[in-house]
Amino acid sequence: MGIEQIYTEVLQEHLNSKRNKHPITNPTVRLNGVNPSCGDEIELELRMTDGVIEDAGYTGRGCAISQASTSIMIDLIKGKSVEEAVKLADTFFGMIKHEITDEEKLEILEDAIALKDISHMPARVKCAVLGWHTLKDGIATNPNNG
Amino acid sequence: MGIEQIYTEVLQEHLNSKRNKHPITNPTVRLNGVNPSCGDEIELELRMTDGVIEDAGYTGRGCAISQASTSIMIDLIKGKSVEEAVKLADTFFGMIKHEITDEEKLEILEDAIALKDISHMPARVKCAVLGWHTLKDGIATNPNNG
Amino acid sequence: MSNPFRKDFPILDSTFNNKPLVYLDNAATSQKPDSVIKAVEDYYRKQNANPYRGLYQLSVAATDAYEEARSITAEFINAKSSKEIIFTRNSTEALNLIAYSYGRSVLKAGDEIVIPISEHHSNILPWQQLVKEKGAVLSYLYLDKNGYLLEEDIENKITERTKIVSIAHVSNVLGTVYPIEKIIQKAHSVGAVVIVDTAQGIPHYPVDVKQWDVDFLVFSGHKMLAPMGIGVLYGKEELLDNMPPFLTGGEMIEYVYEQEATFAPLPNKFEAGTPNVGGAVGLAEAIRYINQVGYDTIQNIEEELRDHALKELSQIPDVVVYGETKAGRDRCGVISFNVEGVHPHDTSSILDADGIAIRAGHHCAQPLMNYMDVAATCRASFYFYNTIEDIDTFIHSLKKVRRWLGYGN
Amino acid sequence: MSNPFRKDFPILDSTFNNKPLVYLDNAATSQKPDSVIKAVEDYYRKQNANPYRGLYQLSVAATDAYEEARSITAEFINAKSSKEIIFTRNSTEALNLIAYSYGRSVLKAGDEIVIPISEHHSNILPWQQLVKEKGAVLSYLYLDKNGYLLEEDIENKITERTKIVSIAHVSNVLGTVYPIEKIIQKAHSVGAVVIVDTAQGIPHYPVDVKQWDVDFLVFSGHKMLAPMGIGVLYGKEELLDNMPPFLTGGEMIEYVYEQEATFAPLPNKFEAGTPNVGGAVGLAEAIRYINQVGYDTIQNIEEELRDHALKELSQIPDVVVYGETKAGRDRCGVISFNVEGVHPHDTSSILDADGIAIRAGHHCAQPLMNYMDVAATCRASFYFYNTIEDIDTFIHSLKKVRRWLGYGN
Ligand SMILES: Cc1ncc(COP(=O)(O)O)c(C=O)c1O
Ligand SMILES: Cc1ncc(COP(=O)(O)O)c(C=O)c1O
Repeated sequence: MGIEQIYTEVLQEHLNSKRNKHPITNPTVRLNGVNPSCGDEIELELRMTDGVIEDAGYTGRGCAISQASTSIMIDLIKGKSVEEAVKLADTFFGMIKHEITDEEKLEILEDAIALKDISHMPARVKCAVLGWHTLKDGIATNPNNG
Repeated sequence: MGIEQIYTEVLQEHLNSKRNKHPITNPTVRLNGVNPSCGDEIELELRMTDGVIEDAGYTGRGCAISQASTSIMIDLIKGKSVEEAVKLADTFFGMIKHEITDEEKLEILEDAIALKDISHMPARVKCAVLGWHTLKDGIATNPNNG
Repeated sequence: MSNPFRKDFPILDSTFNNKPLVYLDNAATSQKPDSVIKAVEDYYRKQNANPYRGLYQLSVAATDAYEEARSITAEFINAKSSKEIIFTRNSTEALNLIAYSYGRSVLKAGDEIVIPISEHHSNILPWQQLVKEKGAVLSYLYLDKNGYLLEEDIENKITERTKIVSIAHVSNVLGTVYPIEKIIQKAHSVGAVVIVDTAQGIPHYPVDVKQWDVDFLVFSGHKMLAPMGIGVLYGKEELLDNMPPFLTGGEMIEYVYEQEATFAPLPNKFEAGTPNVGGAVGLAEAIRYINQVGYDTIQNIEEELRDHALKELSQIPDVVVYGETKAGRDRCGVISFNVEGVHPHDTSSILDADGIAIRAGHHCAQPLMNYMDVAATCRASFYFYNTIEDIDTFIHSLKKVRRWLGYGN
Repeated sequence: MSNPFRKDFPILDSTFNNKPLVYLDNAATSQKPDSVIKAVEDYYRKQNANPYRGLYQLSVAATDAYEEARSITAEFINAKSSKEIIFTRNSTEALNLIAYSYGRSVLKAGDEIVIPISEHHSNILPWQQLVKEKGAVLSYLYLDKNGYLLEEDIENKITERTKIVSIAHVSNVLGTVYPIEKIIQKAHSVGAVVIVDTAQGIPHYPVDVKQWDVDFLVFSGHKMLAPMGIGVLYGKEELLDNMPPFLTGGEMIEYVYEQEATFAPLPNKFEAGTPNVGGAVGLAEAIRYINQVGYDTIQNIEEELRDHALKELSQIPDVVVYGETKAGRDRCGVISFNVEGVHPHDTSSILDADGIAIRAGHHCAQPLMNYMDVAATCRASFYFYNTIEDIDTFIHSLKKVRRWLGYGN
């Protein structure tokens, strides 16, 4: 069972997550994500320049899995273009849904691979994807992207 | 099982029932009985003088059991007082509900005793009591009784 | 008995008064195969929990079982998405849901609802209530003497004023199979939505909501091998999405504040309170069973039963059959009849003494009874687990009825 | 395990990840004893038919089974007559029935409905909908920090304007047992009717509607050993008699004409369509089982579990228990808590890995969560088949939670 793995890996990030858990300076985009069935809420802030995510941070409340997953995501997307960020998100969703299993394809997810086993805990999948959905839904439609 | 008994005994009455199935002359009371779940409907007519049922007859539509039971009832109540008729009705209900089992007490029901086994056919009890209920509900409350 | 399915239905081995049960009231409710009874039992022995809200494995198992039942149901009627499947108690609740939620929000004074005169009370009363509340009009399509809808009524009564047409797929009294696609085309051409009540249809005929392009569809599990207490409302996603909720409470919400609330997306929006997971699991197994038998086989068996019964009935003097009396594709194995001079209740009681279960009464279709000018009828209705022997026993017993009541023969 | 009832519940022998199931989500739904599962199975194997309308013996058997379930239910809550028992799907449907039928016909603009802030969404949303439609007011009774209703709110908020007071017997979040008789007296003194939602009460405490003089009562079979899909609405005969029907259709009518209909007397008036006879049979058997165990025994076992759990929880640093933390009569074995710094979902997942099923979330009581200013809680809830060992396993696992999340211990 994945729970030990998930919580030990996640743990590190959770402990460190304060690193990304703060408002950023001069954000260009603010995105809200909620998970009504848990009451989890995050606000994701991005500073975009020429289609590149220069800085990111989040605030809000939620479980270890949603917080850690969001924090890991922020580490990954900083310095990436919108297209690259969307690709990361899609890869993450693919991993969670067991649609992408090829290890090589998952490599770009780096630390986020630790959340692979969340698919064994279907009730928690929503937690793991909260930050990623907030990101994708937001930047895919946001006019202030560029 | 009672069905053979019921239908053979009932049969006689049913064949003869035309005897009581007609409007009467100068009725003093008209009573309507319906059984919505079957669509059975009867109209019972009585001619009362000084609290005595001088004549009775019925019209309407219904199954063999409701028609025969009503016809048997009419034979029984003719010439009886309201009190006697009510007592007959109560005895009949008691027999059907298995609350009166003492054969001697049932004797006053004469031919109607043939319907005793209807209690083995609970779905048909409503048919057997239609005429009797119409009678009792009507005369117990009717101002034209006397 | 050469019928290979009988052995799957434990109740069919019952006897009454030492006579084997001949169950011919399938239009009222079907019997249940062992596999359905066991699936429900298994659910309670191994997976029972309140679905959705628990994060523990048992609750996830219950949620999966429930949602799998929804997907199986969606696939069964070829719905676009399982979001279009709402579980209800039965067809009646599904029709009421449509009347309360869709009906109350779209209907205006003067608008019309059109239904055939042969509808089941469950497809009449919700509309009577609704038109009374809205000052709208309930208008009827009438039948010819063989039970078919009058062409001119279809043509003339479904008009620009019509907002809803609600029609049974198969009549529960006459067995008539109605021309659903034609009705849907006509109704859509005037901008009305169509509700198909396939309570009597789907046990016998496959249903494809996409092919029909039907707006709403309802049916009851208990008439198609599933337990009681589970039914289905299908609705097109766009329609359901725009409808206000019907029952409110747990599971169907998103956020709840003291004075207001927001609602969950489909399908949960329409499923307030703890759902009947056991019932849904039973329905899923019933669908699997039907798929395994196959509608072709079901129809082959039932057509043989129907044709045999119609032929035999036509040979008993003093028996009148209502509706279509000839064998034919648009006639299901639901046969209403009467024995001349004998009240249907007496016929039913006499058959019952021989172990034969048929229905007698108005079949929850009083307006049709009035229209046909009969007080009540007897009804024999078949399912694929019935046999030619069942029909023969029925016919044999039926021949004795008039004798029992003292008519010479 | 010295608990003599466990063996009756097959699911309690399950294992998850090789750990035996410790089922502590009884407030969500109870598990079912063998006898209940078998009673339902038996019904489908021996008695299944559509009740009421069939005149044959199988249908009479089904009718008898259904009506016997109604009588057993009436006796269980000491109703005056079985006409006062309406079978529904669950508590949620029963509350909606009252809101749609009674509420819509009596409520006027400016009238008030009073409920505690701790109610389940199913006892909030139907009233929100109703007051919105009627221009009426939904007013709340608040709680002190131990979960008890504020005396001054009972005194001041139930007034001449109040038409309906609807209250849970037992809170599904805090386990508080509310002073039902006092509320009823107060409400009746101002002429309001009282609805008691005993979904969380009747599994643990006897209910006597006559002694309470309650107007309406609702509960769900699935929380008291019965299958899902069956619930109960009790209403005083005079009230039910005067209410318009809610769902309309088959079985609930007397005469049906094209444009209008008359309705059947109680209880059928409120039961449209084919009822869930199997569910009712299961409920009847559940009641028999509870009566056999006895409420005294149930309470003795549960009080021991509750007291042990409260004591153990009080000794874990960083665990906060909501509501009444002391053992006592007016506190049911439903315990909400949180581990400091740990989201309830994480607590639940970690316990789940040890086979322990608890609930984490808002428990369908978001207004209470807001009022208590917490996003969510964990909840452990006991039934008489739980054991002290279950509690110990739970406590043992709970102690590890903070370590899993990297807090030093
Ligand atoms: C107090 C209370 N009321 C109502 C309900 C709703 O019950 P159901 O979901 O069975 O309708 C519940 C159960 O969740 C409850 O705890
Ligand atoms: C055509 C038709 N519609 C609706 C119904 C109502 O079904 P249920 O009683 O399961 O709600 C029936 C069954 O009696 C029926 O035959």
